[in-house]
Amino acid sequence: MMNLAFSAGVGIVAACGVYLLLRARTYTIVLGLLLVSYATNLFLFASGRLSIDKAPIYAEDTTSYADPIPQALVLTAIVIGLAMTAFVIVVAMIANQKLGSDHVDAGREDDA
Amino acid sequence: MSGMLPIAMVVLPMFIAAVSLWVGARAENPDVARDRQRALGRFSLVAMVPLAIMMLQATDAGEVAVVRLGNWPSPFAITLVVDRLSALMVTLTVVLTLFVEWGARDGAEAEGPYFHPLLQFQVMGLNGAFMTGDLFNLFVFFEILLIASYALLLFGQGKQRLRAALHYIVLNLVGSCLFLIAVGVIYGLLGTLNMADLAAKAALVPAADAPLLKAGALLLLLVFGIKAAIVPVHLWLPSTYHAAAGPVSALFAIMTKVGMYAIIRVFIPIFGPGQGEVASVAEPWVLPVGLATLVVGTLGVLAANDFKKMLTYVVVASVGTQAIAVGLFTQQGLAAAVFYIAHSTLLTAGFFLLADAVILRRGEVGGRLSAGPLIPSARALAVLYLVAAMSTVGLPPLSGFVGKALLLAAVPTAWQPAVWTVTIVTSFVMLVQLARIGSVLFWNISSDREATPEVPPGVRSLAPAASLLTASVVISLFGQQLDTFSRATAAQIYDRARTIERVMTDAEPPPKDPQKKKAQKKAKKEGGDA
Amino acid sequence: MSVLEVIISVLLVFGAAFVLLGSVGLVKLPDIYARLHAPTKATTLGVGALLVASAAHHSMLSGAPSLQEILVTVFFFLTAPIGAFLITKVALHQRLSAGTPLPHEEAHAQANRSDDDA
Amino acid sequence: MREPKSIGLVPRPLLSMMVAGTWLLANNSLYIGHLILAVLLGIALPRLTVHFWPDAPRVKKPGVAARLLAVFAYDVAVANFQVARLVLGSNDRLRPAFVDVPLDLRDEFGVALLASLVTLTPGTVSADYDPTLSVLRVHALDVEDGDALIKEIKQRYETPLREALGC
Amino acid sequence: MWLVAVIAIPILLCWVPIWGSRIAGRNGSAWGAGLVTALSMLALSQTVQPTLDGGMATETIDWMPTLGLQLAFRLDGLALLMCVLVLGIGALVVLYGRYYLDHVDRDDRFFSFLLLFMGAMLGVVTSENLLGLVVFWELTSVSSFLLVAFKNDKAAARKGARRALGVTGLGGLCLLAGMLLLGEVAGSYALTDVLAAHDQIVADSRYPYVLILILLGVFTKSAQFPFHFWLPGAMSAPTPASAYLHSATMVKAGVFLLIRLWPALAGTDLWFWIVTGVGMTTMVFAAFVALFERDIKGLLAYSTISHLGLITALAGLNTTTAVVAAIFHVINHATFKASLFMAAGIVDHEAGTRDLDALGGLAKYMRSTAILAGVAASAMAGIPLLNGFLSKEMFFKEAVEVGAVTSLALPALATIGGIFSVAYSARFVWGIFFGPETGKLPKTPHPPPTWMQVPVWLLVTLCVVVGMAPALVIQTPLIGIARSVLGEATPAIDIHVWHGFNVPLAMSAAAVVVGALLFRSYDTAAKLREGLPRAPKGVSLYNDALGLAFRFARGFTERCYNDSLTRYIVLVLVSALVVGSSPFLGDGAPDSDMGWDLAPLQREELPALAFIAVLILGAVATVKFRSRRFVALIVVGLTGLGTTLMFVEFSAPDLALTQLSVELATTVLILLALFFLPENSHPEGSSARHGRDWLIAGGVGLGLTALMFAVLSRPASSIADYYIAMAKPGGGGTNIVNVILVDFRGFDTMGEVTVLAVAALAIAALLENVRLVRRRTTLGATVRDDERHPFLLAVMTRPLLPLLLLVAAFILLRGHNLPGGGFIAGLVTAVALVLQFLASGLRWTFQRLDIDYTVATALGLLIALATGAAAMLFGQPFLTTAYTYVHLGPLHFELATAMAFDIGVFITVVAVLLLILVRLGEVGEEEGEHE
Amino acid sequence: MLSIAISIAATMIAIAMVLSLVRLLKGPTAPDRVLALDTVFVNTVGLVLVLGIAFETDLYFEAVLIIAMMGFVGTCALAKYVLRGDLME
Ligand code: NA
Ligand code: NA
Repeated sequence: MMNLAFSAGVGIVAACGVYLLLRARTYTIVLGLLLVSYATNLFLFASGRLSIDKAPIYAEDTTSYADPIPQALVLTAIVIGLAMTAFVIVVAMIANQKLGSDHVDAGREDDA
Repeated sequence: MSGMLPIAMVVLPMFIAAVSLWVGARAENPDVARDRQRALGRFSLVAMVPLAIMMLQATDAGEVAVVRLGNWPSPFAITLVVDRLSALMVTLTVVLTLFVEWGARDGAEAEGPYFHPLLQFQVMGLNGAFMTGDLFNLFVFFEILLIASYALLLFGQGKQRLRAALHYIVLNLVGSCLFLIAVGVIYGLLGTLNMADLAAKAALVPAADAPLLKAGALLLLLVFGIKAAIVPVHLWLPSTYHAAAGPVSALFAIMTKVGMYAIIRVFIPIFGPGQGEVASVAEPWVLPVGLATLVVGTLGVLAANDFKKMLTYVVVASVGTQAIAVGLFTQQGLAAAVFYIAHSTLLTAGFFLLADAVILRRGEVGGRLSAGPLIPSARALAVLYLVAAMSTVGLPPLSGFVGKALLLAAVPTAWQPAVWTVTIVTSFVMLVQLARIGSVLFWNISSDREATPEVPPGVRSLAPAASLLTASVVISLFGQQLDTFSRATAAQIYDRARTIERVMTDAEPPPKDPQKKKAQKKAKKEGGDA
Repeated sequence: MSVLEVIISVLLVFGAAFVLLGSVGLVKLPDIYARLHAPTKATTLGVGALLVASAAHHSMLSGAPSLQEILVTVFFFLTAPIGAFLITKVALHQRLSAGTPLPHEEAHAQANRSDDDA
Repeated sequence: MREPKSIGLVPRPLLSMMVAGTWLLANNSLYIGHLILAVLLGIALPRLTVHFWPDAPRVKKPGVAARLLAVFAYDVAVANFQVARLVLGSNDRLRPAFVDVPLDLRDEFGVALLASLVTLTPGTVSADYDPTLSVLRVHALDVEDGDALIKEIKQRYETPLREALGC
Repeated sequence: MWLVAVIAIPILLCWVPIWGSRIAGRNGSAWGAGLVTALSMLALSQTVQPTLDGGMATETIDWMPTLGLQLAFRLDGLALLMCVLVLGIGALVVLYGRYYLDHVDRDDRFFSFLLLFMGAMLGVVTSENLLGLVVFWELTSVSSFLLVAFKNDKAAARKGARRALGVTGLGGLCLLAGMLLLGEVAGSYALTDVLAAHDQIVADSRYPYVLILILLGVFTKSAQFPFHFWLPGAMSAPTPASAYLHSATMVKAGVFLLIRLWPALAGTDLWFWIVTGVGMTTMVFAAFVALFERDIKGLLAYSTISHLGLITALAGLNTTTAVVAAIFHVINHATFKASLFMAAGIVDHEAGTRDLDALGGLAKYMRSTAILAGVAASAMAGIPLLNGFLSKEMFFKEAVEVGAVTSLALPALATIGGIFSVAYSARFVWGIFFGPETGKLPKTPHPPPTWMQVPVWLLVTLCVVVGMAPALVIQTPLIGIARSVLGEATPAIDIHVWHGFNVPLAMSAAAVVVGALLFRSYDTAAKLREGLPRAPKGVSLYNDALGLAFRFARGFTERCYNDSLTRYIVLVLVSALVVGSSPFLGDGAPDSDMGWDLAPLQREELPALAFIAVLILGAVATVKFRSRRFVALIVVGLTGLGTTLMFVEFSAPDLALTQLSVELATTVLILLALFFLPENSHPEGSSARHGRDWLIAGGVGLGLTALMFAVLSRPASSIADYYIAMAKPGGGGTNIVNVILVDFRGFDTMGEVTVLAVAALAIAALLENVRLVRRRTTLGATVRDDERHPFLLAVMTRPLLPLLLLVAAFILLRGHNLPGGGFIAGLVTAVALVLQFLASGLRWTFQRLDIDYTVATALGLLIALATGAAAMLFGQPFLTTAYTYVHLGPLHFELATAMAFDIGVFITVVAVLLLILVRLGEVGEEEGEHE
Repeated sequence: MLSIAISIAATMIAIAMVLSLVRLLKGPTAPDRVLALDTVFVNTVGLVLVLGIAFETDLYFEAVLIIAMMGFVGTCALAKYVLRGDLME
């Protein structure tokens, strides 16, 4: 059941993110990207399966560990995500100023 | 080939970029900084060309270089695997960038702050993406080349550019998320990331896992499709390429190829023919969407009323052609694709540089397809245009013709009606439209229009464009060499078993100094004991 | 069951109770100025107790005193007042009603709307 | 605004000791390697951050400081039971008020410490400080007599604090 | 290599006229062209002997043997004939053009294009390789495009040239396809092989496609109905070009190919019906149209089309004698039509117009031209004693002799064509030279320069000589040529002016008589024709079709690319749903034994549920509060916290630390930007759109849930065990994630810090000249708080700095063995410094933190790089790590190169974050603060 | 006994968290939400501590440290934004 709950959580976060992505404002898109990347990172993370109390810190007497590979991948993905988010925020900010609107679709600036 | 060579193609640009950041920050004024950064950047590019060619030669001799980073065994190390295809793509990258950098000198607009370091990072990302043998590492290099391309795209800003960049970035971020999800699915089922290992394991996947793995694979296909700009996820390309500064659009000629390259890398060895339950995952998709891409791109070419905009659709159409060739999923088709990729990278770049030169000279008319002024260097520009247009359409004797002929010849009978019809009709449309555009640009002179008064001097500034376009002639002249290479490339890609064996089991090259090797091993062993 | 275990259990329940108390206050108290008191004091103390419990527990497990949690406790006691200060300032800046007359400030902002955020 | 004067090896001895001690606390170890690192960090971090905190106060009277700490600890405990009472009781019983406490303490850091103490102790939260007038504004939950509150704060915390810091 | 030289000389030396004109002006240009032509002829003469002996010379240059594309040439009889035509008439055109082009100032390029065309044409006619032929074929299209558009300042010239290029280009593409298929069917692209493979080709099921594709190439090039329309349009070419291309050479390429491939493709009903059908239709139709043309070049153009139709029809007849006739008519038509074009050019040149309504009575001014044109036109009309008569007679004969079904139709049509031919020839000569003077001439005609007439003289002489003494002059060569096509099947032929009274003669006579009558009653005919319903013209059909295509393309493209990011995203997501679900449809449908994991919850899993709830709550709240941006930012942080808690719960402490630090950095970034964005979003679009968006969002959510759950339900197996086993002994650390990051997969990490660095540079570059005006208001207040740096924050964060840096050091130094590492430490350090910026402002902090972040970024990257590269000094692969345990008395510790790598990462992260945040922090300026 | 105490503590902190979340979502004012978020972070610290005791591990210590730190800096940033708009003037 926990796997199902987790999956549903990932799905719902992604769905909310997608909905925000489609709202066509730079700000909501940034929020949407954040949510979608949370979902993505959780997804990638869970590809090593979910395990409780099995942190991948080596110890003599421990025999069972969580899969460390997805963790390393997600860590990389999170940091890359930070770089991308930072950039997109700055572009959004400048675009808002230069285009006079934060609507992202051409010809819809008046909606702002 | 020494393992140094592939590493150098990633490390050198990174090193130069870092050093030039340092040097730039220490310079007394921006001009000095730029001069130094340019010198460093050019040094790096010039140095990489012979290195790339050495790689090309080594791979052409049948060698596959496998570098296991960190000296861990496969599949645990990230590997750089350099075969013919990788070597070719890397060579294209560095040659292209060299010319683009050369061409960027005149367009002051392109040469914004950090232009040269960013260009180096761009090359680093491209080279890495073309050499890595690890699926997740491919993602990382994708991100490097993307973030660098965002920066390059945005030089000079401007409304159109900002919006295009915003779209391009957001779309790619969505694409990156899909990439990670796909990696998650694939890792979740196969438990590895090394592409050779993936190929070995995918073949053995049980039937129950197959649909799931296929779903992951197809998401990956979609991601690569976005990068390659395949219909229906191609919409971003025209406005992005149109908005970019001339030299940057020229550089972007390689960007769609990255997607196509990744499709080749993943969907032939890993999810290609003969892979058990997940055989030929992409086969039902690539060829049809390739045809659609070619048609849609050509419609764009026909619709365009702007020179540069038209070129962006030419890019889409060329993506379609490549996708068709890859989508045949035969060795011959792949060989044609490889040939076409080499041809169209240089051609497209040259064409963009040419367009930049023409638009720059046409004053306020710019790239619009209406009567314009009599522009300086018109004769030279017109000759270059003729070459570029002929090669684009696929008229002999230029490389475009050879490429198209190779593709048509590669089509198996079942697909001949569809592919041939589409190819012929689209080529015809391009012919009509490129003739129209050429005649407007160079012949439809209106005396009340004025050329840009202060245009960079004369014919010499056209050298980068001319050189790139000359490549079309050269490729055609030495078509057999390239074709032989392409066929060998295709054979190598389809020879999955050998690559797997080479990557997974081939012994490391003997160390130069056995003493040191021992010391290292000893250290590690001691570590194990402690 | 050792004495230490009992102490840990007590500290756990005590700390958690204060954490809960802080949040109850956060929900229940009438205005922002009043609400502020609850988490600033109760929650901080509660977490402090939990940290001590944790330290004790780790000491128990490892057989040696484990004091690293003190670092976090110090941090909480240093930072909680800053947070509270800033939040009060924000409330005052927005001229939020307090159940008591706000201090008069001449050149201060005019609240441009009711007690609701943007 | 780098200060021209030499900052010495250990510009903040107390801070250095705290850093070193904290390091050992955090690592939960008295192993020699950590001792060396603690010393190194104890020297390095204060030196690195000295410019961020150029006029750090020094504890002049440790005894007063210790007593203040004890009072504070007691008050924190009391404060929480008082808060519990107020929280769990009816909201109507609250008598909130803003009280302006005029301070004699001038040292920025001293005032900051005072403000923190006030926040963590019964019924009061520091809300604002006006350095020109030297007035600390306090919000209290249940005030019977504002002046008594002012007096209490000054007596209980400000005076010992001034003593301890020598300002 | 003489044969190759024949073709290569004109192509490679095409620049000579330009060079010549630089040296000697107009003469230099023409001399240059003449010289090159002569050189090519010389080369031809060196290789012609085998051909004359009845064999042929062949030469091959390897180009792309694997594709089957070769530059292979053969000089057999047919090729020689065409070469002679191309070079001979080429030389005459150069001479003629020298005088014709005096008023065109860019003739240097004209002759260059002409040479280019000449070479291409020579290539076509001598090609031994099917694909090589296509290469030259297309080159003739391109070079003729340049020639036709030569007067490119005129819109008509440009349009005409483009149309010609379009139609012939399309044909060329079809021809390429046809040749590829033919080569595939015949098993070789060598002409010799293909010609020998007739039976195999005809029997193949792909034969119809081969035939149709190749014929499309032929018909477009030779202007056969319905592709004929480009040729009249191409009359905007300078007349020398028309004389060359549109009479003797390029348009002949099509019929040449018909004859060339006749042995391979002919002999079927399909061949007959298509080729003869199209040829006859073209012949009659074009002759009819020619009669009513006002433009003399237009008249000649339609006449050309008609005669090409005649040749095509002959080639379609499937008899060897017809092939001979076709070859003969190729020669004859070339001579008389070239001379007529030249004459027309002289008229145009001297009288200034080509309009038959304006022309008339020019014989008075240019007697010799009139005579020449009269003779040539008579040849065209098929008057006896001229060459045209002979081949037309042969045509009539073939038409009569062909099978029973068509026994009436073909002769009748042939005669009708003949009638029109006679009529328009008469009209041409009469209308220009003899009719009444109209007085509408733009200028007074003069006799043309002598040298301009010489080529016409030569050609007309040929017409006459052949016409009068065919047996003597042409019979032997013609048989030789025919033999090169037909081989052993070559029929015995006997060409004489007089064959006695027979049906063909009667047809000729009828054509002449009726044609003359038709010409006499031209006005009546013209009126009658006015009354006829007009068939749609080819040109307008072509234009309409293109126009339609244009409009469709425009409409499609405008609708498609509306610059809407929302659309891009929708397409990506919908595509993802489609491709992602496709494996589960049909065969892949999940069945009961998918092994869904539905085990009941364990006690230790309960916190996970709470954390998932936080996650979901945050996401849903973000959607709810999306238009209240500040609130949205707070609640999105909740999702971040939820994600962090998932990592805590599911054994990923490193991830938890990273996620939360990144979360904060992101929040600060967004807050920095938010001040320059609108505080609230405005109302959104229609509810229909919301519905659509929810549908997509729901689909994605559901899909992802299913995918995730499916993956989680599968048994896991991965390569992780190796890392777990080797982290300590091989990598020297117990934090396996960190060892992976800095050692096993250090290359990823290097890439990742590069991404960070590039992002920082990109942002710095982007913000370099950007200054944004600060709002005067803040959230919920009309002014900004007057205290820039809130007291307690400013004072108390200062002592916090060493504490936080200590935390960073703690996380950095222990990271190899316990949760932490360079990244997280870097993030913590950056956050500690950001706190100073927040508390005390940029300037205050800068004064205390005088670091060039760009340099620091570079330094970090270089350290990471250097650690990686250090291994290479020891002959190890990049990023190979080493570590050792140092024992110094009581002190023993570990030294690992991976630590240095991690420090590089640490420095980069700190520098990059500060660079980004500080640049962003500097963007704001007060109103009116411009420097 | 310890395990019972852990359950009780975890439950109480979870309830506290729910209450804090209620305030976070209810607002109604910006400072309310900032305060609530801050409290949520502190609650989280409590929960993670209890988790660490339950799983008998000290691997959560760093997480506690970072959650505390980020919660605080986040509160400062949000408050500064409401007060001045520009975080780093
Ligand atoms: Na993120
Ligand atoms: Na590695």
